[in-house]
Amino acid sequence: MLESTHPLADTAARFVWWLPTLPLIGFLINGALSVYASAKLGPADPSSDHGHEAHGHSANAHHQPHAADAGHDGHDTPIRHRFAAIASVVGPGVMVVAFGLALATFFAMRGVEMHSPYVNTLFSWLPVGALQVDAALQLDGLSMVMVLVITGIGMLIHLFSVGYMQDDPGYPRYFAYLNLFVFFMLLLVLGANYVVTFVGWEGVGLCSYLLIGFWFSEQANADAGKKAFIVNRIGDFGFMVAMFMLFAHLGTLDYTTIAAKADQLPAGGIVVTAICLFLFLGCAGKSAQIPLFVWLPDAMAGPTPVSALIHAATMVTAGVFLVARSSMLFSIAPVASLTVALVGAVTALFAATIGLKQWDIKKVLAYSTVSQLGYMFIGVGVGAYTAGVFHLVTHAFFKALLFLGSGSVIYAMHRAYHATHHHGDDAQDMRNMGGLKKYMPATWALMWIATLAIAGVPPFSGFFSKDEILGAAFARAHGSTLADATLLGLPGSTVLYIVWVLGLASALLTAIYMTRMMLYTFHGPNRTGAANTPHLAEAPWIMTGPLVVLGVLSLVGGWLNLPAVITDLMPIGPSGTLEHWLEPVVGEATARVAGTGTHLSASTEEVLIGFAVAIAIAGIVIAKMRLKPEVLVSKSASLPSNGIQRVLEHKWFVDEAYDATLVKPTYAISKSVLWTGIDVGLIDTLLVNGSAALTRFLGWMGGQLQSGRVGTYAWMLVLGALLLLRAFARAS
Amino acid sequence: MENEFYPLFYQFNFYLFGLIALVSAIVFVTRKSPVAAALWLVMVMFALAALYVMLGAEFVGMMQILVYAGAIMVVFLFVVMLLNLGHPSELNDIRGKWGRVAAGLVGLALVAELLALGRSSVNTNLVLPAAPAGDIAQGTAGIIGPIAGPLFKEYLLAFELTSVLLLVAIIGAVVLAKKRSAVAVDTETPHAR
Amino acid sequence: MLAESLTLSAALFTIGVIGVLTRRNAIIVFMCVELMLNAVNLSFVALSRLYGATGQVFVIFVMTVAAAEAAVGLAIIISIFRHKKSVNLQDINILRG
Amino acid sequence: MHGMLSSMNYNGWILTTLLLLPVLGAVMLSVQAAGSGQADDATKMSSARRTALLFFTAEAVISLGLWWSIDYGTADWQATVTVPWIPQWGIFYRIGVDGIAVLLILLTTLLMPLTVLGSWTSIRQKPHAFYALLLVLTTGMLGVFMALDLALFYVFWELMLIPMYLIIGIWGGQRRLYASLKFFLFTMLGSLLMLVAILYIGLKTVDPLGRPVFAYDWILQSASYPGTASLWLFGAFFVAFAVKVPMWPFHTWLPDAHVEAPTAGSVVLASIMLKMGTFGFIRFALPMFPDAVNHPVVRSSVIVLAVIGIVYGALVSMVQPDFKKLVAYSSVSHLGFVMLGIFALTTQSLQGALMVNINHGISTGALFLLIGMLYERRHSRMIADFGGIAKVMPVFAVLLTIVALSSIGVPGTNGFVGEFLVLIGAFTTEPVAAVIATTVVVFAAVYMLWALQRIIYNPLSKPENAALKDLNWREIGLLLPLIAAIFWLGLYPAPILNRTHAVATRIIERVHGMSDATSAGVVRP
Repeated sequence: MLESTHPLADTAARFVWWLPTLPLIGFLINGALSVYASAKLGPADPSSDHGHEAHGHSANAHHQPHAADAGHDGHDTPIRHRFAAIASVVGPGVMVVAFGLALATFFAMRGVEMHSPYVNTLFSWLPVGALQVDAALQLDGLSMVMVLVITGIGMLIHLFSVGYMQDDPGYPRYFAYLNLFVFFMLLLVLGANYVVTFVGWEGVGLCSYLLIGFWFSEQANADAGKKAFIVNRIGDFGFMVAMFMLFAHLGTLDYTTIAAKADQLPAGGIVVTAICLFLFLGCAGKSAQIPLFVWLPDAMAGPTPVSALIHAATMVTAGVFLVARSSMLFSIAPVASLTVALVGAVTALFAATIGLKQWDIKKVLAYSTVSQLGYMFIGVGVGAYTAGVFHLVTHAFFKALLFLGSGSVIYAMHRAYHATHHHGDDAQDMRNMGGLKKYMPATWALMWIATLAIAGVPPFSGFFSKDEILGAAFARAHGSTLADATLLGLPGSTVLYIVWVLGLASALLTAIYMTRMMLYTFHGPNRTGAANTPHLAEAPWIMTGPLVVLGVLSLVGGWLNLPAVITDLMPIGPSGTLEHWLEPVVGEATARVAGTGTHLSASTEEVLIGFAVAIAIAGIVIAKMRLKPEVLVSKSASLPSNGIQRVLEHKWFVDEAYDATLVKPTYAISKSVLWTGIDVGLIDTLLVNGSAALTRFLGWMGGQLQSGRVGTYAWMLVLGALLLLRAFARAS
Repeated sequence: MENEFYPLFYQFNFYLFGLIALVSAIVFVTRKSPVAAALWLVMVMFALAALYVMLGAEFVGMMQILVYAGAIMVVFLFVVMLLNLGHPSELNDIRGKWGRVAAGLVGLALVAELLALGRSSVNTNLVLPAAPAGDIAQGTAGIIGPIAGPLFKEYLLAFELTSVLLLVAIIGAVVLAKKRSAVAVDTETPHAR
Repeated sequence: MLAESLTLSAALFTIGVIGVLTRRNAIIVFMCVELMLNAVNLSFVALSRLYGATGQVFVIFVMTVAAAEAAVGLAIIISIFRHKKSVNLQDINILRG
Repeated sequence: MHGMLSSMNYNGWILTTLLLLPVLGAVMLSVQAAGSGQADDATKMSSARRTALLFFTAEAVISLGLWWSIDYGTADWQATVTVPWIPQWGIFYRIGVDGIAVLLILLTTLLMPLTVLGSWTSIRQKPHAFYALLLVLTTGMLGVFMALDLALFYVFWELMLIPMYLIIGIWGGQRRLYASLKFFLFTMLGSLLMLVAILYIGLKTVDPLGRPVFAYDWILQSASYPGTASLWLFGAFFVAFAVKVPMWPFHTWLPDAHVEAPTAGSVVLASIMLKMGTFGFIRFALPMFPDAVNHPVVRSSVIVLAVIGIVYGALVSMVQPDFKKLVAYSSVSHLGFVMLGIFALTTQSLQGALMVNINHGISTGALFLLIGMLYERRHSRMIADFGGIAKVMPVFAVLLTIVALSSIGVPGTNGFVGEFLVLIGAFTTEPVAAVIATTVVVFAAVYMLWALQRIIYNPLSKPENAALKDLNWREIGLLLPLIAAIFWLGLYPAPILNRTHAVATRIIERVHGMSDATSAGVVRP
């Protein structure tokens, strides 16, 4: 129905289902290539094949160490996969086409007035009585933004991967997973109801699992993948319960219907609050917020482009997307919204403190991601949905750039180590880097752009988005529905001020730890080792090319949504472009949260901006002054740290705490109480075997009568005869 | 027959042979030697045969002597000799004191029960027909007529079946008592080859 | 004479029973069984005075069966003796499964 | 298709043929076994498996027509056949199907050829007897799904027990005798109670001639039970079905039976025989005793047991060192979902329960087949004996991953559809139970992925594993239909859902209809 009447129905948008289909095709082709290439089918009768086990030993003795260390960022076996060429065309190729289609759809969308989302129903998926779930895709401003980010940045990262993964033995498998990831991610953002979104939601988690554990032969990688999936599933539990509640109370899971029916739920009531909190549990899992952030740093075990695509630019922001997508619910649940903002703010600060003391370059970026995601949640939590999505987009640009840049660095380090056979050294530890500026000038320059962007220095993209979020948090403290609510006994306005302060504090820390990373990596003397240094070099063009594109985007990304207060001062472009774009989707919700007294005066806003810029620059300066790359020594020569530094380096011991309080007890209880206690002990031994033993005992008693001796039988016969006689006598 | 001495004679003989049977049975059951026991049992059977005659069952009495005393007990004695068990058993053939006491108690109970049952279910006050033996003895069908009648009319099938039974018993006895063939010997000597 | 016959029958039967219970020599036990059969025969004969000649017919049958039983039973005893070199019932427990 | 089938009078003969064909096959195998006397083992094996495959394939092919020939819009019995069997006692050969039964019949007939292929090289001992028993077992299972006469139902119910007992006891693993006996006694305990209940019902419901009535429909319409009799009868049926499901705490036969059974036995046990319990609830316990089902204590007890089973099964799975046992305990968890779905009494949850039934049949069947393939190569099922075998068995690793993901309900696979429907339906009536059950999405991921990691990922550190050979074409071929089903049911389950909707609605309405009379219907549709 909708398709035929909607203005988008006759445009490129009607091919929207091709968007996820294209990467799916890529996945199928690459997956087939991968399986085909690696499969050596077994004999027709596998059980008759015992002879091979014997001489397997000797063959394996050589094979084994090789297989074990083929893992780490995978350049130890520089054998090109036989299907590398096809995979290089298919993998990124489908992304290019998808991005083209996304652009076409985008331009089509610009040409029409979007009053309602364009819903493309493919087929009826779960038709069960009152529950009718369609496999349907929904195109509106929000999903369009996400689609552009996913296909655009995804395309760049695919291209980067062609260089980065070129020598990996699992090359087509890598692209298969990556394509599959894009498929699920597009499903996530395009879904027209919570269930389709959930399919994508779990699907990206699955791909994340597969990609983190891409080099599965190393236990740590496989562990990290599994951890990511399981922690995500804790979040998914929340998502599912939220869906159940929605169905129980509204009878539908379609976004459009829920938006229309949301006012049936009492605003601020327990139901909608619970729904939103459960949804947020899902978001916290996917977007690595407290208390479920622990998987993301471990997820760095995957190939670096994966970290860039999944664990920085797209998947981890799905939680932010979901809150924005559910703005119709969050906007009537102020307590839940405040929770989102507060958790986001605390996570932002918490992760930033850990980021201060990490040595692994990717771990720094990982905690930085957690911290920035916290920012986005502040944005969507305070009802500034556009600001949250805006930061999502800019963060996608600069964080993808940072990760790919770090990938480029790691690639160079690996090459150098590989050339000199230094396999023991850690190619990701910043203590082994230093002074790389000389060898990799382009990467250095581009990464500085991203660093300034994330630190919030104008005119880089991060400045605008971060500022908008902090400004919104400050503004909502007065007159908004949030300010009138209470959270944990605190008035909403107080909570919002706390959020704002935490946001500023983490902005300061962000500037410090990012500058620290840049200083240790690119500046100061080189600590790679004299033998390795000559082999350090810039990566090939297929890798630096995407970096340049991302660099440009990080630089100008802020123009997507310039604040009016700046365009009023200097006319550098149109203001609030993204805001207008998202207006049909989140406008109503934003207005509902904002309530009456929202708009800050221009002067207040100018002061806030100045304050933010000052903090960013202060952070950079502090880092520059306090940190001395010159005194660093390489990892192997470093002493273990102590005090607060040690606590930070060990991430506040959160993993250890979870392990001791949740994981171990659950395992122990399952094993010794449930299994050996109840199952084997109580039910099997006592009840089942106990009743058998009782029967056996009775049988033994009966068996005693059957001695086999005629004499005994004669006795029994006579006694029986006596009894019978007695009975006869009585009868007669 | 008309002689009034006759019933008295019968009665006297009945008690005499009854006593002989009883005493012989007790002696039989207490003998250690199987041969002695068997001979005392023969004695019981003879006495019983006489009792049968006293009770007017002359044919059965004859059969008793022929079949039991004559055939069956001979077989017993034959087996005893065959297995060379003629000496008093060196083993604890008779159970110990408690076994005997228990058996005695059971026996008492059994007698009591049997007598009680007999008294309650058989009309012992019934006077027996005056001269039963004479009637039977002098009847048109002779002594065995009254037995032969039912045996070959109502119980013909059973009668025929007993012949089958005997045949089976003969074969069974032969098979069971036969010495095991070479196969059986082989199994007892594991390393025959 | 009927009552006396039945009493004697009961007494003989009980003696047979006691023999079966107290003796351990298989052949003697077997003979005790024969005694029990005879006791029963006596009852049959005595009661045939009361109820007609059928009782005596049954005695004939009992004798036949006794003969068959004696043949088979003794054959079994011989067979067991060959195996165990004993006719003591305490040594014979092959009836146990 | 429908027209062609009806011109063949397909519905008239199909069910009876499906029941008789396996028996014929079993007879044929017996004849073959007698004829093959002195032939060597390989010849025997190949002749037996070929005959078995022929019969199972024929069975599968002719059963396919049911997909089209049955009218799914109605909840009435179809393809019915009624022949007097022991009419004096009111026992008839009375069979027929509804939408639910058809799906389970198709699951059975389509899965059986795969189990033969799965046993292709692993059954070397007495192959004829093995396949003959498998065929007889098939008749028993199909009969349970078709029977519309309680006495007949009981006969088939027991018929299915003995072949499985023998299959485990003869072709099983180390502790096969213990396992088979445990299986037999557990099941027998329940089914004897059910027999008593069936006899009571049959004698209670008499026809105009005063004969007992065992006809299902008749009983459904006219039976009424005095006082608490309904509760007792339900209890008897409950024990029989709960053992079979198996519900906690009647489940401990399952891990032993699964672990010791040969691959085909495990597959049949998990994929089809466990469905008997839940099918029994849906077909008999629910419609026949609505009063008992609506009894608040009864219903909440069943739900509590179901939820305990769900969580407990998952947690115990987590700590199993034996992969087969892990899957067995995960079955306890999955079947707990089915029970929750049934007793939540909503259309969504009931249809979800049916989906979980079918999904579990596919996924767990495939898992057992995969374990069997691994076992055939390595002669071990202990997780700790493996590690890193994705390197040497990539195809196996891919398939195992897909099946494992389906088993833990990743969206896009069949597992998700079933669990989601059960939970979303159950939440409307039993929110607390549903939320507790939902936590299993986490535990399921823990046990399955952890096992997956320790088997196919991690370093290839055991030298014995380095020589493992990947799957062959037969093995891949037999798994592919299951993989296809996993995705088909995950992505487009509508055909299945539409086929069960009418029946599910009827059952729910029947139970609620009674509920409104007794309690003030708190349940929403």
